[in-house]
Amino acid sequence: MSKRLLDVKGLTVQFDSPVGPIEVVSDVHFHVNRGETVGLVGESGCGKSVSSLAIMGLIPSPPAKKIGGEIWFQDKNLLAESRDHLRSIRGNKISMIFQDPMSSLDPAFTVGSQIDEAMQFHQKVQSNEAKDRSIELLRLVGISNPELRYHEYPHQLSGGMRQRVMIAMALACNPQLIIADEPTTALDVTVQAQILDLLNDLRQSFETAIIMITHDLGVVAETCDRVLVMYAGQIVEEAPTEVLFDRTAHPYTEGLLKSIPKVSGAKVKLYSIPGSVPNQSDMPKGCRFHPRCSYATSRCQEQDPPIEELTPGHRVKCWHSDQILRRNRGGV
Amino acid sequence: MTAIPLLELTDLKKYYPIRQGLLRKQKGYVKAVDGVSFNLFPGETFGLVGESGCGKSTLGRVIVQLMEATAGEIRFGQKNVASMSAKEKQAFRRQVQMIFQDPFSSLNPRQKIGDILEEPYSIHSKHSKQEREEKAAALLRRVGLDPLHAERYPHQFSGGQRQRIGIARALALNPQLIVCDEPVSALDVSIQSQIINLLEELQEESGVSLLFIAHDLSVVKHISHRIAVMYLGSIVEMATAEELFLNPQHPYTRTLLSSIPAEHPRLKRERITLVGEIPNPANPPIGCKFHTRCPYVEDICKRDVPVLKEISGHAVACHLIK
Amino acid sequence: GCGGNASSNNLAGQNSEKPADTQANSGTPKTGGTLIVGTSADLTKLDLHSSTVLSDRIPLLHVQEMLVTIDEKMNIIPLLAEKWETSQDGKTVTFPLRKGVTFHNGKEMKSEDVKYSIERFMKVAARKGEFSMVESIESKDDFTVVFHLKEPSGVFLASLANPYNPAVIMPKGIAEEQNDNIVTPIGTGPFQFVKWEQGKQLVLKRFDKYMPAAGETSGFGGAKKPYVDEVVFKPISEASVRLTALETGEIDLATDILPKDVKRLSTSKDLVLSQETSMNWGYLFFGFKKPPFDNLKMRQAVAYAINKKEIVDVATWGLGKVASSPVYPETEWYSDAHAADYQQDLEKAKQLLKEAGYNGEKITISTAKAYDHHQKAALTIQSQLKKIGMNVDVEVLEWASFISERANAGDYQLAVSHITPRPDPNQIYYAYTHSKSNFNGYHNPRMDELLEKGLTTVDQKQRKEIYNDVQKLLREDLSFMSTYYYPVIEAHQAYLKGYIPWSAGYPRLWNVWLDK
Amino acid sequence: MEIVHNPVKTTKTSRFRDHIRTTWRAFSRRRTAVLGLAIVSVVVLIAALAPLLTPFDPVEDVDYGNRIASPSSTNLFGTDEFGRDIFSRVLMGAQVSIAISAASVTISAAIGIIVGLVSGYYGKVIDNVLMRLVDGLMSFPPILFAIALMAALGNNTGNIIVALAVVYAPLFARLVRGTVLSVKKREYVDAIRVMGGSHIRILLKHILPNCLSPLLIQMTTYFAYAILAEASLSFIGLGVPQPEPSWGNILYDGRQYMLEAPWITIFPGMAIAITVLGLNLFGDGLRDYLDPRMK
Amino acid sequence: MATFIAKRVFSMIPVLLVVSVVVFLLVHLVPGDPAAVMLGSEATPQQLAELQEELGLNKPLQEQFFNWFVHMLSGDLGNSLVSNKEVTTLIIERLPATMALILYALLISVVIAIPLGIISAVRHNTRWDYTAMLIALIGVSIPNFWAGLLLIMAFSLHLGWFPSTGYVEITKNIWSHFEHLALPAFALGFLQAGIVTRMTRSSMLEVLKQDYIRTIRAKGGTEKVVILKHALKNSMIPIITIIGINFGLLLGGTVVVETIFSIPGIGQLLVQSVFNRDYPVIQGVILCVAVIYVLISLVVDLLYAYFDPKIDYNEG
Ligand SMILES: Nc1ncnc2c1ncn2[C@@H]1O[C@H](COP(=O)(O)OP(=O)(O)OP(=O)(O)O)[C@@H](O)[C@H]1O
Ligand SMILES: Nc1ncnc2c1ncn2[C@@H]1O[C@H](COP(=O)(O)OP(=O)(O)OP(=O)(O)O)[C@@H](O)[C@H]1O
Ligand SMILES: [Mg+2]
Ligand SMILES: [Mg+2]
Repeated sequence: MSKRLLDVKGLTVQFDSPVGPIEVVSDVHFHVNRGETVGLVGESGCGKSVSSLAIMGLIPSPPAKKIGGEIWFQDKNLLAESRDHLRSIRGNKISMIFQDPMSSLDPAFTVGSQIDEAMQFHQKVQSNEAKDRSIELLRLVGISNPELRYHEYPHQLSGGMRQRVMIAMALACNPQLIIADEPTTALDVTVQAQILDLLNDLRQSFETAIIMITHDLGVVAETCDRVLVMYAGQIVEEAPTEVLFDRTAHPYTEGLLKSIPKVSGAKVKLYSIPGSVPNQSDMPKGCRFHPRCSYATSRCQEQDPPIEELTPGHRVKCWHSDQILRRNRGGV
Repeated sequence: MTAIPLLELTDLKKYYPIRQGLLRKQKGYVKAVDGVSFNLFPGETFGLVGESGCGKSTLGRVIVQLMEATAGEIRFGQKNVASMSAKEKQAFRRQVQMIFQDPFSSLNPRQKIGDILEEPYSIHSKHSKQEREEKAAALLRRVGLDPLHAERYPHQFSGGQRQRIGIARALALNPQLIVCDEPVSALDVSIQSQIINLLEELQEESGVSLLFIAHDLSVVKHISHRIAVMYLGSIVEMATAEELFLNPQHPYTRTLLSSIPAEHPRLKRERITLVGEIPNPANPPIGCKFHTRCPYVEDICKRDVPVLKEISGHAVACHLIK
Repeated sequence: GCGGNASSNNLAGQNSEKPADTQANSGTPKTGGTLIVGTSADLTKLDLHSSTVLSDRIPLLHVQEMLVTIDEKMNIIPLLAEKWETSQDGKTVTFPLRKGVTFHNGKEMKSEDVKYSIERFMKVAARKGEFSMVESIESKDDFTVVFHLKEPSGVFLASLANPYNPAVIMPKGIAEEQNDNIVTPIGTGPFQFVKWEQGKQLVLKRFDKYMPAAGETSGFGGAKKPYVDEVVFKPISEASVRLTALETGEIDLATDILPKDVKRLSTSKDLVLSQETSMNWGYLFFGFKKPPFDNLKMRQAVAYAINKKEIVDVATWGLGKVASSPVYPETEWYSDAHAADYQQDLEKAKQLLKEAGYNGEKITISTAKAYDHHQKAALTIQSQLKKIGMNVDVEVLEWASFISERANAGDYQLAVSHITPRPDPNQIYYAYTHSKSNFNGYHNPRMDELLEKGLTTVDQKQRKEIYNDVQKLLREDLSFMSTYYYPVIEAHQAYLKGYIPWSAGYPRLWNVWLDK
Repeated sequence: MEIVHNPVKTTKTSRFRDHIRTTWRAFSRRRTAVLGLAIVSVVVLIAALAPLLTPFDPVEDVDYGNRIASPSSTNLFGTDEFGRDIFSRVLMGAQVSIAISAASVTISAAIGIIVGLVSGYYGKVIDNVLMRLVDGLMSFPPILFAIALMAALGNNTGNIIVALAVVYAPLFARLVRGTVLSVKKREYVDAIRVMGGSHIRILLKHILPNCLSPLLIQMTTYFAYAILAEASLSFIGLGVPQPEPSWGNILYDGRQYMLEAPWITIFPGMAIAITVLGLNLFGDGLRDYLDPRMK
Repeated sequence: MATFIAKRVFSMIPVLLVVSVVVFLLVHLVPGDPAAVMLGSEATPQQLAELQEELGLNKPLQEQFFNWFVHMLSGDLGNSLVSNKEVTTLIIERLPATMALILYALLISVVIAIPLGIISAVRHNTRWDYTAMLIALIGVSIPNFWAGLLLIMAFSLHLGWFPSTGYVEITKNIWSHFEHLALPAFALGFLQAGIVTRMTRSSMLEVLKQDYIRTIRAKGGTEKVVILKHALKNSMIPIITIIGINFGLLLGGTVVVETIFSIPGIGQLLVQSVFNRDYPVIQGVILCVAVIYVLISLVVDLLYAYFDPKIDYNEG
């Protein structure tokens, strides 16, 4: 068995819109190894969720117009697989924790039965077995009184509980890959820590790989082996976690790190990257980040930088990565 | 800070009935908010943190009068909210806004973003259509979205974008109080900073008060003047932001602070992990609600309910703090 | 009987001179079997005394019988009575009863039963007024009943015999036994009541101890012989479904076949069509209570504008017959006076309109939708009146509204409807033209006088003269016009033998058998 | 706060025209919807111009020599039991039938929507009272209503409309209320309440649009029902009075001739079917157009 | 919930009160009186007056109402003016046939319509969708008297599979019962099937776009589960609403269908009574129908709460 679990090559997603097709994910390459946690961070709206939906084969059409590229999972190109095969993978080998837990739970069924289902789709389990396991899962994700909660409907749960139900659901079949789309946004830090530990345990015992989409760079720092940084539909930097924090080579990543509010220290005005996200229907020429970049030169306006490998595993898409790297070397 | 509070909560309670079975018989209550009291002053940001499911959103919803409190009193601008006249209520509705925790379901799927953002103006002011459109566009810019997005529908946005739409809508009327239920949870740090800066600017300009519910403690710390920590429906500790982070007293607060993820992969924090189950809000433990998981538990904790005691602006509800 | 004096477009194509009769009467009768009849309406109740509905009378006149009745041609003949004798002064009528007639409950019919029945009838019947000449009834001995009349009456017998208003004989005390609400009708008829499941079926069975009267069977009288074991009446109100049920063999006999279906049926091998011109009489009434038909010239204009044959063609598909008078041609009462009629003359009609000073005012024909042919007749009349320049509307009402709001209120200009036959001309003329009983506001003292005379005159020859005069006067005054006789059309399975249709419109299920 | 100025100051009318144009463009992308609209327009046009199009007078031109004649070049759709031209009657009937159904459905939907919204939204006692009223109202058979109304007000088209509207209004109320019950619980409604949106605004701008798709279906379907109901009314002499044609009464009177003269019923039947098809296509198109997720 | 049901059953009382007053007034204000109908077109004024007297129709209206009302309270709905039978007996005799007919019609319409609606929603804008909608459309635009006659012509007359008329109680002969009701139930159900199909389709389309459907797919749920379990349950509110509503229309439809197929049901009884102005029967039947409606809408409301757990009648 190869080490590579998932290999995304040249993923491109276009949506139809009144102003013509817009490309929300452009030519994205990355891979995930077995048992590895890969962080995916980036600007809100840069295409993280869409990319993960593409992996799941769940991009709705309409509005999707085109999904290009290849998604290799265990030697199979998911984009070319039959529906039935995809179905047997989904929830079983790859599962996803959705970002929006309220609208992602079926309001007409109890949360318990929705977790049961995740198992019943792929395993032959008795309904009471499934129930026991579901309650166990609910307990694992830190929901109190799971026997009662099992019978409740989504609207009766708090935001964080719903999110944990989603997580429990994703864990139900011990998948090989979990795509966690902001799995802990609604959780307090103690529960968050508990969940992250849980995921970590899973990784150790089942070699589960995780794609962790998050905005919380603390979470990234704590859990991820590698990080992908996305901006405007493209991957702009990829590096092992420590490398990313210590030797940031992309101006956008740099900006992100600078924006983190600090728990310690005096209150200062928070930094934020100047300017705003480009309009997808009207992407800037050259490097997509250049209008907001303090390093930008005329070259950046003209030519789209290629993605370059600086050191093994550290790849950047910037004309000025050397300069930035020099500034940031040394880290914290 | 003036001495007259904008919002006063006195022993506020909200219980949800639990119904089960085919006939939905009532079987007790979830005590989502169980005796919460605090004051919020004009121009103040009051951070509210706590375990998931401890009743923060419920508290927020009760404050904005989406639900009636089971017991207790809410006074806004010194008026009891429950006995407001229709006119006062309308003014209240204008002055108090909410940013919902779940941005998507709080947006009407059939309305364009532009219309959603124009709505507060068409409710409360007599602007022309054109003025409203301009104001909506300005709002979009302020939260870092493109005015062209006005033509789109909610489902065409990413999670963070939707959240910003919710924020923009709450800002529209320059309210006096905004209940922010996890307003920045789905935003990347850069935009998060932008939004927080925006809120702070607004506060400086107009003196808006914020009830800021969040899980990201660094954010809460940054933005709040005072912070309250909630556990299972009640406030267990309340102090200024600085004080709370420097000198956390309640065991739960300490646990919480210790669980903040490190900012750098090489920094590993000493984390206090809680043992024991999270108790059931329908049947909370007798005595101190935290005693089942508290590392310092003593006999008295299992017997008596600790009250929130204030010592020089730092209030704690714990028997062990003298 | 006779078919339509067919026009170019009749469905019947040719005259159907009772083809059924010859075939039907052949062969020897067999007993047994169940005969299922599809009728157009269910019964409303089981008490013939208080019933007012044809659909009650059709089945129940198989169960109960009258003292006297009508024969095929509407002549009055004895049934339960042996005969009758009228006293010299005309005020006493004596009926010796037939002996050995038993009720279905096993009791012999006696004079006290007759007395009881008629007295009950005079109490509960909707049209008890027809017996207003009766002073008292005397049960002289077991088998003799005597009626004492207030004054001599020319219509007393006809009232007794009127199947439209059937004073049937029931065992004494039957109503009291059944709490004044007869749910098990008992009579002396050839069939006895079994059960009635409302809306579904009425079941009768043969009464083995039935005692037929003497003589050839005719009308409701004569030697009636029940052959089938059971008769079941099933209401199937939709005409096309009734026909279908016949075609699928679910029923053996279907009544009230629509004229338009005659053509389709006449080609069938398995089914036999029985068709008769009936005494069901269609009319056009003039309203005298408001203009313009209080003006004789206007009425005459209408009379000259109308082409009755066209009405027959349209309303009955040519299967009916033009009517010149309420009196049916085949009966004793018919004469030249009744045959005389207006002939269409458009010029004259227009002339009369002009003389009447008609200026295109809107005129409304009121009719009801209970029967298909009313509306057709009304629409035909409308188009005919339009030809002479009248501005005519047709107003089609629901039946009850039509009766109450129009017919009984006299609140109409023209009204189109029909009624079922009566044995005595008085029963129509008096009700419709006497100023005391008509609704349309017609009043002519001479007419009233003639009608009164007709009532009290006993001698039937004289009475015939009187009614000739009545008809003549009516023709002049034009209180109403007779338009057509609607046909009786029935169809049955070929294996049903002995069935004879009757212009009176009552199917009779005695003397018929199933030859399966 | 910076104010964005629209770079191009557009005049009101051109804005409006733009709006219409974009709406049409979005709508016209659904080909079936356009087809539906076309059908409905043609039918309405035919109805409006019927007096000019009929080769015969649908009422006056009786021809007893030519009764129930099958379709031919003179009588395209054949003739009826009075020898009247069915083609002409179907054309003229369109007028009455469409007027009756359009008017009765519009009126009943309007009443039903109001009652349903109020009942579902306010709930509790109001709901109970209104819905029990609706129950009561529904239990009156349409014929009884029709008879009573026509008796009180006379037998004319207007009263047929009123009678049908009274019968249908509770049904609309029911449907709207049912949807409101679940829509009012959505969080976006809460959001507007927090903003201080009036009940009216919440009802009309937020709840009603989200009840629209079932409503559109009910309306387009009841349009057909109304045409047929008029036929049932003619059964008891309360429909459009003969000899004026309506699709309903042609159909009803023709039913006796289904075997021997099917054309009497088939053509008005087809007219109804085509109109309903058009309406439904249009309604579904409108539904899709109004559903942002279908875009 | 139990209190909710109790409350609802209790609220039936005022409904019935109002209905009884209105129906009484309505029937008595309608022109045409039973005596006139019974006597037909050649009654004399005197006969008419006599009969009216006998039927008690010349008493003052409030007295008539009071009499009837007092009796009604004790469960006595009076006797038919025409047949003199007890109204309660009449209704009890005839209700089963109508209920059976409606029930089967509903079943048929649901069994046809929901699958059709699902197919066309799932295969949105394909040939499947168009075909299903065409079928629905035909359903909607065929009047039931026509459908009934066509069915009789086809299945009774030509094929001889079913009897054309009549009714057999289920207790007497089950097979024959279904045989007799099959065609009428179809005739009745067909018209309803159209609207249910369209409602299912539209509701499904809406639900299929929701995020939680995506979640089920993400769990690896087959389309069958996605559609038949989750999407369907979430689509049910408008569907059961329309089915509940249709119950009312079906009851109206039975009038025609019962007439065509000669089924002794409540519909025929009502029409006949209206035609005859048989006041006590009309009043009784309408009261009975009102009770049925209140119960139906109670059931529908309970189903709402089942299909949408957010709906809570206790809270209002
Ligand atoms: N159905 C759609 N139609 C059109 N555009 C869409 C649609 N769904 C998403 N988008 C656009 O695609 C882009 C990428 O969205 P995506 O949800 O992947 O963002 P994200 O990276 O997950 O952001 P966030 O962190 O805020 O969740 C966004 O700009 C969004 O506006
Ligand atoms: N509509 C409801 N019916 C019944 N119980 C409810 C309802 N809404 C919330 N609850 C319960 O009330 C408690 C508090 O919920 P709330 O949403 O206020 O929590 P929260 O503090 O906002 O949590 P989170 O941080 O996870 O959003 C939970 O136990 C929840 O299950
Ligand atoms: Mg996302
Ligand atoms: Mg919350």
